[in-house]
Amino acid sequence: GRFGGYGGRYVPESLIPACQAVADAFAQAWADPGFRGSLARLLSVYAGRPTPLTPALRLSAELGVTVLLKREDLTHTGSHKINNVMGQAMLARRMGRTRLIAETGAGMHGVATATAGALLGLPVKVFMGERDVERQAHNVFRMRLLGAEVVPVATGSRTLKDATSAAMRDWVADADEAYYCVGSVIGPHPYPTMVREFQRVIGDEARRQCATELPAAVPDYVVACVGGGSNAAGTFAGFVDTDAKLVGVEAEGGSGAANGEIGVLHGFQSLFLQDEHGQIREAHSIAAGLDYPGVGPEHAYLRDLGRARYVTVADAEAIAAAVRLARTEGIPPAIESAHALAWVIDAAGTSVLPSGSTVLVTLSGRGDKDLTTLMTEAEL
Amino acid sequence: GRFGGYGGRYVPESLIPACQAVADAFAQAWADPGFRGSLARLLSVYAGRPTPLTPALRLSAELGVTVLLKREDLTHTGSHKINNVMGQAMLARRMGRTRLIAETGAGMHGVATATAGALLGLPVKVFMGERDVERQAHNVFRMRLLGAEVVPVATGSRTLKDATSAAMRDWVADADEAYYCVGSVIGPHPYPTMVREFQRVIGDEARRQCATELPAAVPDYVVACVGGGSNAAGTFAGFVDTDAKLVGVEAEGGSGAANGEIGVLHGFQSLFLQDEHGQIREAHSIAAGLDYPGVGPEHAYLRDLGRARYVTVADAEAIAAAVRLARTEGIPPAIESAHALAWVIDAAGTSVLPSGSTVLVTLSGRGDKDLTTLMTEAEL
Amino acid sequence: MTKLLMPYITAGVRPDWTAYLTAFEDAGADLIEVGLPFSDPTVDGPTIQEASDAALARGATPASVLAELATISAGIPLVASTYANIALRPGFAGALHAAGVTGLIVPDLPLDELAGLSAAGIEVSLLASPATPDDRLAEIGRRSQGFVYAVSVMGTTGERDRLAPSAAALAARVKEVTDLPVLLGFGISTPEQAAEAAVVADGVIVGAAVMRRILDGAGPAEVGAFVASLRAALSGPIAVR
Amino acid sequence: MTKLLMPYITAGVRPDWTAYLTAFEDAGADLIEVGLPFSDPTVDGPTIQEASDAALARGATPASVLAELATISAGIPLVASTYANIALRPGFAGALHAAGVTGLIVPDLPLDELAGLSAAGIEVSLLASPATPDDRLAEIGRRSQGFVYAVSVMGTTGERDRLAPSAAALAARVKEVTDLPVLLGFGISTPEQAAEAAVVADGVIVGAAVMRRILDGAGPAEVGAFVASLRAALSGPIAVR
Repeated sequence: GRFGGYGGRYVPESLIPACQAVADAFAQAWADPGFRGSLARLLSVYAGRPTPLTPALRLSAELGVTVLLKREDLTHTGSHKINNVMGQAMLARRMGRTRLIAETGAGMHGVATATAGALLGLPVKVFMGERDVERQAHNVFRMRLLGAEVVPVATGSRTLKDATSAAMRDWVADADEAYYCVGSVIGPHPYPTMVREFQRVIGDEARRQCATELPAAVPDYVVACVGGGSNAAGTFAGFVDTDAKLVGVEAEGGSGAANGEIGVLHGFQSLFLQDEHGQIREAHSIAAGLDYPGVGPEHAYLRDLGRARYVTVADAEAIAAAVRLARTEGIPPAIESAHALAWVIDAAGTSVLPSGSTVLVTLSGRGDKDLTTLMTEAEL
Repeated sequence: GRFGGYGGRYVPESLIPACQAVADAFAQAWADPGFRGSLARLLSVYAGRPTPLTPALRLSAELGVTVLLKREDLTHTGSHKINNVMGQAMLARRMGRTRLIAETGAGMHGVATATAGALLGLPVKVFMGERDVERQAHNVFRMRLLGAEVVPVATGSRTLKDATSAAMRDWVADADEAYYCVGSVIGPHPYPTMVREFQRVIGDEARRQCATELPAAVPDYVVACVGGGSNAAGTFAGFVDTDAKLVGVEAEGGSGAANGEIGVLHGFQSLFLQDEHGQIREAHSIAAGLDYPGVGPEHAYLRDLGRARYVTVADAEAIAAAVRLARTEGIPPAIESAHALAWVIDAAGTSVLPSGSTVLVTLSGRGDKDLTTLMTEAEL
Repeated sequence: MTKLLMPYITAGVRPDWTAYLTAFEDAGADLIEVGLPFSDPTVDGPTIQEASDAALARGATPASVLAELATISAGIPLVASTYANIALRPGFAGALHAAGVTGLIVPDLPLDELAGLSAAGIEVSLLASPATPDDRLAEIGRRSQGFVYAVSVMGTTGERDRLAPSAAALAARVKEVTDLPVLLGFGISTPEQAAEAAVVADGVIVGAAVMRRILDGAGPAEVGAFVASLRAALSGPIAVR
Repeated sequence: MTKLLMPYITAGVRPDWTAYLTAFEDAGADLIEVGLPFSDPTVDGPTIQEASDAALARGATPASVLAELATISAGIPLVASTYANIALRPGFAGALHAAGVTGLIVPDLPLDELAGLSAAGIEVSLLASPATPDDRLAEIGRRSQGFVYAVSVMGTTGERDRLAPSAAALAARVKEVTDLPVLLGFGISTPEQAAEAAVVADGVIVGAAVMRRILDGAGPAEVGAFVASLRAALSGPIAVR
């Protein structure tokens, strides 16, 4: 349950058995070819895997680096969240749990969980910060249409961290029946490991696709945005044993990995934005999915090891990158994913990302949910 | 250029050479393995093909028929329109045309054309009825984000048929430079044939997938919604040589195939809703993409031959079907596609669609664009 | 040979629309194009779209306007124009005959689809466009009846500031393939343009410029005066006889 | 043995918060739990969340409230409670000592993660829950200091209508594995519930019911009276000695 000094299981005693049950069930399921086969089939026939690797030809020509996009935006529900949720929902069913709990920021994990719940016939309760409910009305509608109950959380900063706290409170009150479907590589053990394993399909596919697409088989750079960090963890998992340079891109206002200090929240030890008294700071990002003050423990560990680098991007750069990808490649990315692109756009041609490099960028989701934000902020 | 008594090329003399140029270029391109290979690669690495065939397990159990969903909702841009647009945009580039014109109803074809234009660096002008601009604001935003110019059309019923007229007017004024990217199996020859050929990837894929998925290799029924009829034409193309019963489902208020009379509009002869004086009637459907008073000429021909059957579904049934699919399978379909499902739901277990049948339903698009409509109309 | 003038009117655009026909005749028109309104006038620009919508909104139907037409006795030929969806309906030619119409223009019924039209005894005039290739133009010349409608510009009907440069070239090309009069239409809005057109063609068709005035409220006398000014321009010193 | 009463207060919730400690002591409390406010109190229900937010909004910090605590001299043990993120910070134990605090509760620092805590000289009390399996409960009994905090119910802190049925069973199980006092907490809101709890446990912890009163504006005397009523219930005829 540890990644170097990070991770662990910092939960109330009441949840220890529930966490242990998840850990045991996951270990068993993940070793079971039957489970893995069923999951792989579901991801294929239902969720649209494998997702393409798209060469961004016009953008590449403009930047002088070869940009390959891993298209998680094309999965069912429109983001990589479905990979994890399908795995956990199947695990919940295998464990005999009767309902799903989830927290959500941008709403994508909530939509994915609502989707999995509908597919498997499990009722879903999604906790979402009030501010996110307001700015992601589209996804709130989607969850309700899918039959999920959306619970607005009015405490604290009314965003993802508060939704996560609320979800944990709901879980502790019904740990025997409810399965808590964590949306990122955060939370108590085994969640960070389990979610990475469910998301590594991104990196494993991309690795195979790069082998076909690139003369060098492996890209020089592998770039992904990092909120909690699940799409990055899944992407990095496919390349951690190569020479590819791994780059995690955080929102300037949600830069746990780049600017956080060690701490404990939501059941795990990692890097968190906090004040000098140990109070967790509110994150501030235009990207609801990056609006989290911490980062998954494995990212903290990869940072300490020097295996991955974590950088930040400002809101305005992300917006410009989203518009640019829409207009050069016809792909409006999620504002979260646009952060990863913005770093590539900014760094291309510098010593940090020299001309001629090959770069894999994970497009974690599609921009539909962010249209209003983009149209307003980009002044189109 | 004829399907029995339907089809043809009823355009102003000024457009005859432009139509002929498209016909010649298409014939040449379609016979060129290089073109077809490039298109197939683009559909794969960019647009997310092949799309899955998803068994709708819970819905099937409820209905007593085996429902398989062809998932065009998972393509890039979220509907089958991309298949056609990629083909036509590549053709336009091959022809040396410098800009794209399109008409759009629900906005999906407009978004797809805007996407292809961005990808290939061709400016795009999209004509859209004012009423559709209002009810599909989401897609208007998407087109603008992609850099396309959206031209609201204030004439006539301010819907798809008027947008189509406006697009034709724009084309005739600039036929040498502009390529008119028709969005359905309508328009003057070669469009109905060409669009069907670009869309037959749906049916061809589904045919292969059914062969794996179904003991009988071919489904008993093949069902698709019909506005102009491109997703149906593409789907049917894969099964027209089998014993599968083909069913096209129209909106009750846009039932050209089911209730139309022979006539000429937008360059082709087919079945159109019209009054006793020969004036074309306004279509009325909650589904902007089905809000067209005519039907592609090949559908008219298939109807006359008895090879396909055309039925209608009311708005309320379609809404109920959309909600039902969202809640049983976690898939909110486009309200257009929901018409096809609604017929299946209604007919299942009757002599029209006996229990135990296997049914392929093409999900032509995803429901995100219809969320507001669904939430309002379904009173969720 | 005198240059021909064919003003256009959308049938049914106003209750008194037939009064304009008399005024046109009195003003020296040689023929009159009578547009039968259609719900989806794809070849027409904004002015004639507006006129069509106005006529349809008044309840005009092809049958009703043809019946009205039958009540007047024009001293010059009447040429109906409408869209294929109307023209291809059974009984259409008979209705034209009954109304005293002798000619027909169907802008969305090109050569290729002409076989579908039953119009015995009606002269069907074909359109030629600047984009029409030579061989096709020759066939249009052979198969057109009454006159050839030379579309002066790529585009829809409607007023334009100047006569398109393509007009003269087209008129010359059409004249080479037919002995029928060649009338230029689309975008001829002023007496000056009419005169200019008459240099190269056998006459002009003026639609939107007439309809703009009618839609703006001009009565038969006022619009008749405009037609008379066109007539004068066609017969004036600029015109080459 | 007398039943133990440990009322709770969120440090810094009001400017005069330390006055409540004196009132609790005067009302017969045996220990006082002093909650150090944390930004994300995941184990707490709405009442203590509200109290934490109020304290933080007033600018309370762990250091500032501990400094205030150092200014009073309590005649009974003070037990700090806070979350792991605060408790694991360097120098935390020293700050507790300096404030005269002798005990510590960290609800999100279970047995498994206890090794990370440096709290020499501070008695760290562990929590046991109805879901805790026997072997783990035994270890909690061995490693807890001062007392064992038996969580009466699965859920967060907060007032409840009745004592959960799970409470008695848990108290009995905990008593089997330790000689330390077993205090029941979570959801004990009334003197009746306190008395009921005292039948099976060695004492009670009352948090939300106290804080609700303070948040509603009750002063030290009024809340002291409530604590006295709890004291009376614990010492009354229902209690089994």
